[in-house]
Amino acid sequence: MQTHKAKRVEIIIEAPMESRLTQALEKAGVTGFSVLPVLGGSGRSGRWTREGQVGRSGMVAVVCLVRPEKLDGLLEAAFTVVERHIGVIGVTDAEVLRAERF
Amino acid sequence: MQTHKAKRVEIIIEAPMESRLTQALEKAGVTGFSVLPVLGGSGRSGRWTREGQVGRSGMVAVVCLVRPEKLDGLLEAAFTVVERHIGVIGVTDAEVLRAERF
Amino acid sequence: MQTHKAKRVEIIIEAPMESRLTQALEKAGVTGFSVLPVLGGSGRSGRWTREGQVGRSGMVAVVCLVRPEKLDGLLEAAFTVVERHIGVIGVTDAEVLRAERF
Amino acid sequence: MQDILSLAGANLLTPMILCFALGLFAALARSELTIPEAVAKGMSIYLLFAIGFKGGVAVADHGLDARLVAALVAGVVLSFVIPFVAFGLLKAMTRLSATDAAAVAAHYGSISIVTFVTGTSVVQAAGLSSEGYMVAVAAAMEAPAIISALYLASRSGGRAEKMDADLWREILLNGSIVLLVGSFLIGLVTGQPGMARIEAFIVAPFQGVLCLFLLDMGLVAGRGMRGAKGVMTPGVLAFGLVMPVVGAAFGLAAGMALGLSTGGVALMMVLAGSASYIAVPAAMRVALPDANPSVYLTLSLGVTFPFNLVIGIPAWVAVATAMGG
Amino acid sequence: MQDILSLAGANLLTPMILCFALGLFAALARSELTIPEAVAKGMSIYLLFAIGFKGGVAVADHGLDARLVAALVAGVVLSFVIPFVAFGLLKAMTRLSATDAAAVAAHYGSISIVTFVTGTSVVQAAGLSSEGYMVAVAAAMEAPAIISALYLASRSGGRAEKMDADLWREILLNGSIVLLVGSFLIGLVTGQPGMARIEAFIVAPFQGVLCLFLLDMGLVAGRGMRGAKGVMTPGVLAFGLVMPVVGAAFGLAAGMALGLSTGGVALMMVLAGSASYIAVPAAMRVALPDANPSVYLTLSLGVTFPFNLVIGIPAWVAVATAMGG
Amino acid sequence: MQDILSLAGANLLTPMILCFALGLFAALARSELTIPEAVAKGMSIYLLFAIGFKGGVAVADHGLDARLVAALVAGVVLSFVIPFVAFGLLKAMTRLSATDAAAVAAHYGSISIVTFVTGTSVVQAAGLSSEGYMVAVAAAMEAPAIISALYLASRSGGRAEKMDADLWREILLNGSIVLLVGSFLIGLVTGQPGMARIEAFIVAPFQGVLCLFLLDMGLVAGRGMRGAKGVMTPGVLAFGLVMPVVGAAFGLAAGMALGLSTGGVALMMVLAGSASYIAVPAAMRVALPDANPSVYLTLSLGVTFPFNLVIGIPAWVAVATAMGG
Ligand SMILES: Nc1ncnc2c1ncn2[C@@H]1O[C@H](COP(=O)(O)O)[C@@H](O)[C@H]1O
Ligand SMILES: Nc1ncnc2c1ncn2[C@@H]1O[C@H](COP(=O)(O)O)[C@@H](O)[C@H]1O
Ligand SMILES: Nc1ncnc2c1ncn2[C@@H]1O[C@H](COP(=O)(O)O)[C@@H](O)[C@H]1O
Ligand code: NA
Ligand code: NA
Ligand code: NA
Repeated sequence: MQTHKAKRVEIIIEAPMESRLTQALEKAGVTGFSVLPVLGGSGRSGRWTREGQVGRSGMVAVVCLVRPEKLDGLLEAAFTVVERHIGVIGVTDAEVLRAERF
Repeated sequence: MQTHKAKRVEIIIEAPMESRLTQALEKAGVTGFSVLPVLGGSGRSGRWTREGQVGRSGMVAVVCLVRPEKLDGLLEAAFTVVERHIGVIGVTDAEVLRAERF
Repeated sequence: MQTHKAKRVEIIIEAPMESRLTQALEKAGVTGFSVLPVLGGSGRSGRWTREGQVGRSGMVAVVCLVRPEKLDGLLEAAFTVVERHIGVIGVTDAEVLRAERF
Repeated sequence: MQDILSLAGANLLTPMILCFALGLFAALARSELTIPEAVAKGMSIYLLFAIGFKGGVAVADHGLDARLVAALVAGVVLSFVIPFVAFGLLKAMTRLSATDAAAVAAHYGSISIVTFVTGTSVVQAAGLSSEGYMVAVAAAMEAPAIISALYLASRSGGRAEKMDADLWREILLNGSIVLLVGSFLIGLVTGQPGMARIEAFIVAPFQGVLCLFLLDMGLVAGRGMRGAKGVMTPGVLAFGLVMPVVGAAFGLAAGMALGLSTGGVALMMVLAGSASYIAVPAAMRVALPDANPSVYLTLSLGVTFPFNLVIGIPAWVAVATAMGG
Repeated sequence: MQDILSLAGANLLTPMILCFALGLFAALARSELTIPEAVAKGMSIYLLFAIGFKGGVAVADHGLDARLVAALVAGVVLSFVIPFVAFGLLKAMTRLSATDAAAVAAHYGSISIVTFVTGTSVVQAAGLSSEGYMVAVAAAMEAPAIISALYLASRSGGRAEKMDADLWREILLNGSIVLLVGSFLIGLVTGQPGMARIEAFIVAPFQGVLCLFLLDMGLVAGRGMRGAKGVMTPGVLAFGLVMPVVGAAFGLAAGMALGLSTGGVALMMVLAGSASYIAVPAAMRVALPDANPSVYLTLSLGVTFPFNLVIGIPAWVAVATAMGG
Repeated sequence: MQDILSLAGANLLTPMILCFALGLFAALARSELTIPEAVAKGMSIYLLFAIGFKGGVAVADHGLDARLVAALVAGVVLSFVIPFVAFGLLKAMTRLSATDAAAVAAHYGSISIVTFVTGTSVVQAAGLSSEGYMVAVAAAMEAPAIISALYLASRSGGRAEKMDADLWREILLNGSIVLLVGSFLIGLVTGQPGMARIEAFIVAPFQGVLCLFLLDMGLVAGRGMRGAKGVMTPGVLAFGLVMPVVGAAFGLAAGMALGLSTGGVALMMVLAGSASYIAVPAAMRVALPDANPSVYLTLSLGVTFPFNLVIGIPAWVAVATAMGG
């Protein structure tokens, strides 16, 4: 099928920062994203798990598919939010159907 | 280690359509897939979240690793289901171990 | 923005094996990973779902972003654990910000 | 009128209504208060199971009423008919597309089980009794409206999905119908001895669980409102306030014709006047994907549900009492 | 026989059994009714905590019975021995590979705590009392069978995982053992004053929660059956019906030899005749990954569990009564 | 002293404390026992709702006490002031950076609602009564400490986030404040008639739910301890044991000055001596991201929380009784 080049950006960020990140993405003109739960993980700040937690703890994964030309704006917006915070940003090349949606 | 070329397809689709999509994938000869939860997101139809929801609402992410030659069949099958529905399909190049499994 | 080459490894593995896998990753010098829930799926061993389950059943997805040079060590460590078990390993090319973290 | 107002006033100050209001407030004020999806689903399973079981035990106690079948048939007919009325009203009052109007109509032909549950406790608090099989009627009213709506949509040129076996099964065996009918039958079979075993679980804590569930409904409704400012034109809003009254009038006629008890008539009004927001939305996503979900969700959960909770239920109880007295 | 049938009949029409049947029906009819994983886990934590605590309080009330240690030892021995019997039967009755047979055997040597919990309420409903420490016996019987199974698998050339420290810890400190033993000890230490504080939580609603939990078990079992038509040969199926009787016979012998009360003997039969489907499956995935999970899950949850619920438990209670009388 | 010890001893052997100990043990022994996140959040919503509602009903019963406003003001002042004291102590006792010290200080100025809830049941078990509005005081004490901490951090050159509208809203309308204040108001408005409707849900099972919740707290605290061996220097540890005593002394002074009842004074000590581990950590992640979460989480949940549970609460009750008697 006819596909179009895109970028898949995956941002793993602390749950309390989620709303700030998604607001920044919206401001940067990102038209769509999905938030996936993360159960636990490990990094420089040690091992963590969501099990039994009561507060707004842990991390979430925000996944965006965007046109390549929007990538830089997105990364800058995301980076401003993530900069001082715990988190990871990964970008992969992707292809999408229905390019008009992105 | 010895790896083999594959495609990673990620389909974000409304939860009530999940069983129809996975049936279509199976018919298209896709031998394996995993369904991941999505907590919320944003798109042309606005912002949504799963929090506090009671019905079969929201979206799920269906992830398939397939041999490159199976990609087109998969995309066609998936597209038939997703076509009129809210949803996103993204494809990335991947490599897998144990090619005989795909 | 300035990005750096990396690999994104996604390992879908049975939940009871999660701790063994993450220990193996840590031994292999992987400095970070995230564990995402999987709701259900299908493969050679049939269809499964997490709904209503009580035991430590089902699968989880372990996602790692690593420097390319660490990939082989990671795959070997992961493969030793996954080898005899139900599970899938997929690798994609990625790019990351803040390379010093990986 | 006096009575209605005082009943409404008394109803307003129950913990249930105030919990709903608290949820609404929290969502509109953008508090991060949320109830986990699994907990909300767990509470709804509890409520469905408890209300179904209690209905079954009540029928076991009083013997099978000859009117049971008539009431079920009446419920099915109402659920088939009301969408046509709703569709007509929507065409007259709003500019919604035929597909959107059909989808909304499906919701109003079907029922809201939480409105029914709240209605039951208001009926009880008013010292009225009602037929135990009303929960079976509720279950019977869930699905027919969907079929009417698909007919309406395709008649108007909308692209409704074909009713294949999967869709039929999803509609007729949806979770709440199965749980409601199943627990009704279990209550019917086990009767008082069964009740004695699980009474402490399904009777005593019931209203407390309902409070927390309504808190969640308030949160969900409030978040929906915040996101749906665009679609709520005055006409659409007016429909959401008028339609429950129209539906309840149908319910009143049916209840009187059937010769139900005063409480039963009130509950028939509650059912006919309520709008689904759990089962029907999922069915619409599958069967009428072009319909805009924020229209029907906001209307049924954000407008009609609170209207019924605060004004509708006490009003229907008062009307049924006046007609019955 | 008459008695067994009437007990079985009475048991069949309890809300618990009917809830399980409802779940089975819903899953087999492919209804989308589901109970969220978190809610199911929450209910199982509640049931384990409540049953453990009540057992501990019962022991605190009656003083430490001299037979407690003997019963624990008997439980451990049964759990070690029964897998060998099961393995022999499987080799005789089925064509399962040695690895699969060993994995199945582990499940039948271990116990199902929900079967035990249901057994406790049938015993109570029959007006019998039982030793409070039977929950401790249940906990003691969870793990030994796993070790027998690994021995059986490696003796037959299967590739069992080495028993490293991690595996030992996972088996001996698995969630249900820790919760059961922990709450038993808490009940033992706090006794009636502790019970007075939390009675309204762990006693009154217990059977109601059990109903919803069995509904979930029915759903899970039904979904498992749908997916496992291939593996259920007549021989495997027959094993799933014969083995609980064999296990219960061992339990009867042990219970009589120990001189337990009538209720205690019945519960010993329930334990020995039941098959694990929570703790052991997870252990098998780690330790015997080549064994096919759908064989052991379908057998223990889809065949033996319903058999015990409907026929086994009332039969064992009747047998224990007959032997004790 | 004798009294404190015997109260502490009696408190130690309640199911609540033993459940916490069981959770700690399970986590430290690396058992895989866990309570799902959704269930833990559900229980915390239940506890907040129940305690708030009961407080409101108590105020409705006794009439609005003139001291209510004074107590609220006192709570706010304590919450503002205690962080400065804590910060000073941390600077003297530990080598934490200014940012880390400020973050820790925020936790100790704020309160732990579970400590408060446990305190309430110890106060009740001791036969003391207390002002119903103490839950409102608890809510009032949640947030001010955060502002003090941000001031402390930026004064010391730390990079605290600017207090924009979003941050204010997150802090002032965080879930537990909204739920606590909301259910307090609902209890106040509906009074005894409201209570009669939901008493079986929020009163009788309360202590049982608290047990399971403390089991979860034990699990979380234990896992935190295992991961935080590095940060727990003797100085930091000593602070976690000294600070609750200092805070409680402030609470004692405030309670006496206000002329609260004996139970009220004890609860004021409990509040002032407790440290937040739910609301404040999330706020710190947003506002002071450079602070190390494992320091403040381990201190408040791993050191001060158990200290208060086992020693603090019974001691404060004994002190309040001695001062009041
Ligand atoms: N390389 C990585 N790949 C995937 N997830 C990561 C990686 N590094 C960090 N994370 C996630 O981000 C969290 C915080 O990372 P850190 O800031 O390094 O402690 C970790 O606990 C993981 O959940
Ligand atoms: N570009 C995107 N990247 C990731 N997820 C998306 C994207 N667009 C849409 N989605 C997801 O799909 C849902 C529906 O999208 P839409 O049909 O555009 O409203 C959104 O709420 C997101 O969860
Ligand atoms: N090709 C695939 N793509 C994504 N997930 C897969 C794939 N194959 C297997 N899985 C996941 O791994 C589980 C076990 O696979 P299997 O060992 O083939 O039964 C499946 O149930 C899926 O959740
Ligand atoms: Na209706
Ligand atoms: Na057994
Ligand atoms: Na404090």
